[in-house]
Amino acid sequence: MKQPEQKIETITVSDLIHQVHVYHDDGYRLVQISCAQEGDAFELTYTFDRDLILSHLRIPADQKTSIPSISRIYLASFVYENEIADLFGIPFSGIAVDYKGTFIRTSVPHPFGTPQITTLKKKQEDQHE
Amino acid sequence: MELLIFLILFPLLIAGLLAVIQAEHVRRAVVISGAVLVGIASLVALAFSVTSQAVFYSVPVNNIGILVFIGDILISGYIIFVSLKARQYVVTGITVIQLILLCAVEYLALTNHAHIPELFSDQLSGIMSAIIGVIGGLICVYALGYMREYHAEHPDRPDTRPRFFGIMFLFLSAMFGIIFSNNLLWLFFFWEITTLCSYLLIRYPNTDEAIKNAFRALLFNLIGGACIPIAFLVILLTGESELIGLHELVSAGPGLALIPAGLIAVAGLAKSAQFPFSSWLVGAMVAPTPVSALLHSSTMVKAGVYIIARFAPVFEGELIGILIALIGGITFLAASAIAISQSNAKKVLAYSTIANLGLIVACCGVGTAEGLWAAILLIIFHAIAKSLLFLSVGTVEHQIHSRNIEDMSGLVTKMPRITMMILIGIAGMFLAPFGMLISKWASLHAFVESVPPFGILLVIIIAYGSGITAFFWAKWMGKLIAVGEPQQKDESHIPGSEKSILYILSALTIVVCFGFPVISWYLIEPWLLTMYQSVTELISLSNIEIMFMMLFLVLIMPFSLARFTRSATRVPRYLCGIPESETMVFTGSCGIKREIELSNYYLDTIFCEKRISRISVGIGIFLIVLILNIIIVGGGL
Amino acid sequence: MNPFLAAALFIILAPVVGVLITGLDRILTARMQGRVGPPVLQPWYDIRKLFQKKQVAVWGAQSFFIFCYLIFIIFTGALFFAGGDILLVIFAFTLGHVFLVLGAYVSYSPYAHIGAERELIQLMAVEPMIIIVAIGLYQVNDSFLVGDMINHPGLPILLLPGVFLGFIYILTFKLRKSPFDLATSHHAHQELVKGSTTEFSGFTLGMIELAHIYELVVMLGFIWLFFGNNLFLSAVAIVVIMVLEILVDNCTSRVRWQDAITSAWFVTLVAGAGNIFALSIM
Amino acid sequence: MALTVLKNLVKGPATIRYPYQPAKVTPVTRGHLVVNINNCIFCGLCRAHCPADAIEVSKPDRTWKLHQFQCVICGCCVSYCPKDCLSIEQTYLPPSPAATIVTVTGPDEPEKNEGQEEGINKKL
Amino acid sequence: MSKQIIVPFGPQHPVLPEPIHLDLVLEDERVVEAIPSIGYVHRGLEKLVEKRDYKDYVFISERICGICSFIHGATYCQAVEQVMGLEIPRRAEFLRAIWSEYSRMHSHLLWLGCFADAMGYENLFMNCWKVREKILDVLERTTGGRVIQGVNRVGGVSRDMDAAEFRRIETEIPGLRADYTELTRIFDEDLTVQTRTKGVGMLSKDMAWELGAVGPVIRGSGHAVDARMTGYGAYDELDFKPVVRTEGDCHARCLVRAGELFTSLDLIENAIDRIPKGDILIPVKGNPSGEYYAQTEQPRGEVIHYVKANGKKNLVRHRVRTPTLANVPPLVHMLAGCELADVPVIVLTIDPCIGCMER
Amino acid sequence: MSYLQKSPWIIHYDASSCNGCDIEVLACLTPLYDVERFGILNTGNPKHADIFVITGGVNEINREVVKNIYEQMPHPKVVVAVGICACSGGVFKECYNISGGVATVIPVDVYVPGCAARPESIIDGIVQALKILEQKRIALKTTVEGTA
Ligand code: NFV
Ligand code: SF4
Ligand code: SF4
Ligand code: SF4
Repeated sequence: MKQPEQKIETITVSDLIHQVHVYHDDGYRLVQISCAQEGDAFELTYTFDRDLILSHLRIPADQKTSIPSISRIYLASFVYENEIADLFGIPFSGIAVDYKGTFIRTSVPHPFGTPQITTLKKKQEDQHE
Repeated sequence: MELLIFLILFPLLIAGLLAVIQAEHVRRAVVISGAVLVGIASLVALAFSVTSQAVFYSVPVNNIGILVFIGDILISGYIIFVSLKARQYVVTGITVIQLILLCAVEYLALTNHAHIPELFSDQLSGIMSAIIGVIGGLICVYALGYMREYHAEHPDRPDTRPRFFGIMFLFLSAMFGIIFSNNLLWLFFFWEITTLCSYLLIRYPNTDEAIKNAFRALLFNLIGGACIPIAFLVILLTGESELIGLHELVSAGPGLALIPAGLIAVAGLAKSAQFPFSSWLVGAMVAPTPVSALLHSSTMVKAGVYIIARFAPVFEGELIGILIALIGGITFLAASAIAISQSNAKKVLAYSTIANLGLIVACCGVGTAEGLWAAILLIIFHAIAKSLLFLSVGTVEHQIHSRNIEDMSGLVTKMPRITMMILIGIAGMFLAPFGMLISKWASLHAFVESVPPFGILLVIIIAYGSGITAFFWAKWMGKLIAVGEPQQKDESHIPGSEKSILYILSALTIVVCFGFPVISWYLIEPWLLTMYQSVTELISLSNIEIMFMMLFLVLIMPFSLARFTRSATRVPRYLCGIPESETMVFTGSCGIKREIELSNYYLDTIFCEKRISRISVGIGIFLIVLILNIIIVGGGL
Repeated sequence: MNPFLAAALFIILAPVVGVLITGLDRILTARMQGRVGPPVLQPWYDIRKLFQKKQVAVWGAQSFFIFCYLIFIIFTGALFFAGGDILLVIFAFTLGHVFLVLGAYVSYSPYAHIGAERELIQLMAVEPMIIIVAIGLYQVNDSFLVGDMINHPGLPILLLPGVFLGFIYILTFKLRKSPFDLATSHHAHQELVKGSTTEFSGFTLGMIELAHIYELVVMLGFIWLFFGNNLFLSAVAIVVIMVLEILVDNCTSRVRWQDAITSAWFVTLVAGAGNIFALSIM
Repeated sequence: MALTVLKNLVKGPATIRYPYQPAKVTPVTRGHLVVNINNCIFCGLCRAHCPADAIEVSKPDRTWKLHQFQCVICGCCVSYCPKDCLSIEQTYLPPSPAATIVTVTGPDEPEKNEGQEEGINKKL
Repeated sequence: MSKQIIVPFGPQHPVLPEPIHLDLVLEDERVVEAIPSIGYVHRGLEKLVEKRDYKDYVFISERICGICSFIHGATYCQAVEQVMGLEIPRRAEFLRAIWSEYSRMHSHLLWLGCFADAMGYENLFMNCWKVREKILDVLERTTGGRVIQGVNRVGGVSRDMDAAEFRRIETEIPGLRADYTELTRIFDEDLTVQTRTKGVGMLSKDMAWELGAVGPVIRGSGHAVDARMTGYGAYDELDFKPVVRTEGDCHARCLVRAGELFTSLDLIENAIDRIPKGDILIPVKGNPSGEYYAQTEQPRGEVIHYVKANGKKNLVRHRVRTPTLANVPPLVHMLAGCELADVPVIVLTIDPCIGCMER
Repeated sequence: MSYLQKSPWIIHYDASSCNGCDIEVLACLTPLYDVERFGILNTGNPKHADIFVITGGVNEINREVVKNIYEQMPHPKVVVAVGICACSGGVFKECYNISGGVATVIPVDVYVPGCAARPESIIDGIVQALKILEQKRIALKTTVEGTA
């Protein structure tokens, strides 16, 4: 079944806190924050929900500038922010519960933030002693 | 019996000497020689009491009664002086009342003079004197080393050690006085001295808290003490002035003796820190540890239970006795329960003292021969094990600079010897073949047969209490032997005197466990026989055998330890799969390195100190008022 | 019977009886869960296997305490079946348990530590009732000797219904069965992993299992005392109560320790203490 | 609850006594992958689409190799095979102390297919 | 001196079927601090989209989790289908709904069992899992796999059910319903279960919304939030009513899940009645381009599969926001101040699925 | 006959599996398969266990955990790797965080294939493991006697 198109509103980083406040005050629930890489640029998408309708906010991001955390507004955002920080290497400032890179510990740092998968796989040489 | 005089006066002499000696090594010599002499003399007194019947002794000095009276006035005067200075007007008031009562007593006594021997000694006195002499002496010697370190640690506090040791020996002297007095007026005099001494010792650190607690101790003991002159009045007013003799009073039987005995027992309750009076003993913990040891094990509180034990035969089957026993029972239960919620080692010891005294009081209160037998055994075992515990905790305190049980974790690797001794002490307090358990066994036997419904009530109380005691002792033991990371063994800083005293006390704990049948046969049973005309077999031979078997098992077990430590390969402890990055440390959430910390349970939601003590103080006051009511009604009738 | 003979018989026979009972218990439990369950001798296999494993420990002293635990539990049982003083039996029992607890403390491992504390809470919860059982039996028999109690001609249970009920209640603690398996359980799925036995393995764990089996026999022996010299009835009672315990084990979840101890104390007070109090008035 | 418990007790265990009783299988159960090498043209489509990279196909050697302990039996390859020579059988592979690789060498000429059994080499 | 006990809880802990770690700081047994740490199941499979054909990736997306594997596959397919603008056969959507509900029941029964186990109720655990085997039998019979079904394809499903199968399912349903009633009764009425769950792990209505809880967690706190209400797939034609309770404690969450067992049965019956005839799979040509957030209801709550493609056969980004991740903040909130004995109960009450959460 | 074979206790750890195999391992304990028939108990504690049943491909932080658990198990012990993930990494073999099979971390004695491995296979695997366990015990005994 064909579902309706999803509209994504793109805003600037500086608008983020304000916009999220607006959503919060309108009684929206934070659904998720996701991140994707476009070439060298990243985009963060904040998804909110009210009455079963999803609304999306999108901001551009990169690995240098830190994004203000919305965990003061939606406490629950700390899981997503920590996750993105660990997987993409995008810094966040002011996360309520900051794991400082230990939320998801990976064998390669920021696996999603690097263009190529670096497979650090050793050959299975000495399997049995 | 010049020995009795010697035991009373000799410590007094030493006390006087110590008060003036300033040089430390001289003091040392005096204390040690004094303690040894007192100890030997007390043992001689014990030995005499084994063979002989009660001996009575009149002091061949004329008008000595007046001297005692003057002494009483001096004590009261001093108390009034200090209390006024510290604005403790309640204390002043009670002292004044006491003084007035005493004057009345003295007036009556002078007009109605009866000649009774002032001193006496029987098996109970012998046992008590041995406890006071040996354990008290050991504590004094221990204090030598302890106080030196104490002042090194607290440079801010005034170093008045000469006075301190003087008071310690004065205390011993007064205790001997109490246990050898036959004339109750004498007894009261010594009684007041101990009250005063305890006040002075508790305020020794001279901090605000210490002073406050010292006055609390003074107040409660004075309130209790005030009952004694009333008892005298009752005795004298009934006209039988020779009943002012302890022995005479007890043998006069419940009819005449019950009311004075009840009143004196109330004083005893206060002194032995039963609810509602118990808080002074807990407050007394601010004093240096040897003081606590002295107050808790051989003196002070023991004076309280001693006097109740003396009157126990009077209480047999009487309502007053039952109420006293109930106070003891409640105290046992409540104090044990509170001990669970304490992490300060000395407080745990304090509450457990209160609890054990409660048990003793309960045994005395029912007043049967069996009960008394259990009570006396309890007094003996408790004195030894408690002093051992206090002193070893004091030693540990100086080594690890904390009284907190939590900080003693893994002590077994740091100070194996001291830990062994604490373990022996604790085992002595609650584990099966050791002392207290024998007594608990005996008291259960005693209660179940006495005064039908109330005896069972006490049994139920003990049943609950023994579970509770097991909890807090066992968790302490566990803390001592739980080894996180083996620490460097380091016992060299402990002064030799302290160590040897601890050795002696641990040895005594075990010797007494083995020797209790002997004590029972040669001392307690003969004494009971004089008090009660017939005494049934108190503990059967087969049970003694079983206890010995257990004791042997417990004692030989440690020899297998080596075998087990050798045979196992070491593996890390189970931390849900998280490896220890170094011993006891694992990396937890957020990458934080966490050290494993395992404290005991204090269950303070259930065993909340405040709530339990409030409730039990309430019950205690109720029961005391009940006792006094009965006395007033009984006296009026 | 000669007390020494009785004690020796206990030492030899108790494991056999205990293993059979636990084995049947496990089968019955399995059947109640709709499973087949292990062979009857499974507890025996388990113990033998544990003795075959290599010894590992955090500290060697652990095993020492457990050895003491085993010895004292056996001692308790021997004393019991030799007809000794029941109070001494209880005290020896407590002593044994304290050794178990100490053994759990030694390792300074979080789960064992919490298990040890819980074990103590359990001890505290059951101790009053056990003492009251002894007192109640004394009131009926006028003797503290187990030897006299088993020769009681009547049925003490008739006078001690409350005590009996209370005892059955705390038996659940002692047999480490749900809802009161606070400190350790036979199933792994609890918050404490294996609670007080977490740090034990191999030989040491084998000793614990063996001690549990001895303990089981002693606890069931207590039931016997409620039926005096009526051997048949007591055998029936033991079977019925065992089945009941298993049923309860299967019909309840584990409760919190607060609930466990308060309920145990409450039952002790109402049923146990009430009963002996009433008896003493009568 | 007691009722349920007793019902269980009366009804008897629901257990399949597995090694003594046969295991449950259904006609569609995905057990393990087999190849009919005779039809295989070594096109390598199955290799390309295998999400677990369990297949190796070598056209020159005419071998079709399956890392049996890497194949997740998803059936993806089956749907891609142009010659329908792959199929999934119901029986499960037995556990073994070492990972097994099945190498099936296709016949140069159409020939009898027996490679499967003989071709099992124990790795390591 | 603090009277603290520091306990590492997990990763290897028998009460947790999966590895997660909590640093517990206890006083007596009261939890004063509980910090979760995750990552023990993080495999990084989302990165595999860059290597695999988007169609083959279905099999990987199924293996995000072995419990809710079917719905993961279906949601992924749905997302890709939306991106590509595919209209898949109605029958396939119905079949997906039926299997979804079966996998929901299997997950809930599994959870009920584990939950009982966390309370130390072994028998109940066994009973739940006994019933669960019946569901697995159906799944195996119809899809070929007990826990990993592997029937989803981009463009539909690969296996059909025939009328005989539907009839068989229908005849089995009353038996299942009876089983569920019995289990629900125990969870609802058993005294010891009540003492362990009632009032434990309170999550108020506002808090649940604020912390972004999903699934039975939020429904146990009084919000009717259920992605099935959006009517994705075949759900617009099925009569779906969410199960909601208002107490907000573990007991409520437990009963919500128990209640959903019945809803699932109703939905299955419904779907069997209304399933249209026709194809089950349409051929898919070309590569996707665009992005889509597909939202469906997993047993543990709403799952979001985000798919971003740029016209190559490998997707640019696949991201799964799983319900467990959303339920972690509420979990942390509920753990504060509870008893150690309640920790497993509370942790399980959000039905944590770490495999999903960390991917 | 050794008692080891009659009472194998297992510990199960999920080292980054997808749960599919875990729940099948758990299913083995439940009424339908009931491995307690063979005396198998799930102990949940490495110190009690004889058989380490491990599922999943072992990710980065699990390596240490798996090693730690293995270390804590007393000898003789065997490792059973359940599921394709545990055998070789399966579909996740190429994930950056997966080390690819249990054998990369600890020695594995029996591999149980299947995705998810069926309970029956798991039972077969454990039964195979028992034989290895017995061999290990004998080997252990002889070495101990040899050194003594
Ligand atoms: N339900 C579900 Fe999942 C998903 N998505 C969740 O957290 O189980 Ni493994
Ligand atoms: S069944 Fe799946 S995993 Fe196995 S070879 Fe085929 S595509 Fe690969
Ligand atoms: S896809 Fe089929 S024909 Fe092609 S190589 Fe694979 S098995 Fe052979
Ligand atoms: S083998 Fe398959 S079912 Fe098992 S854990 Fe791996 S992906 Fe999951």
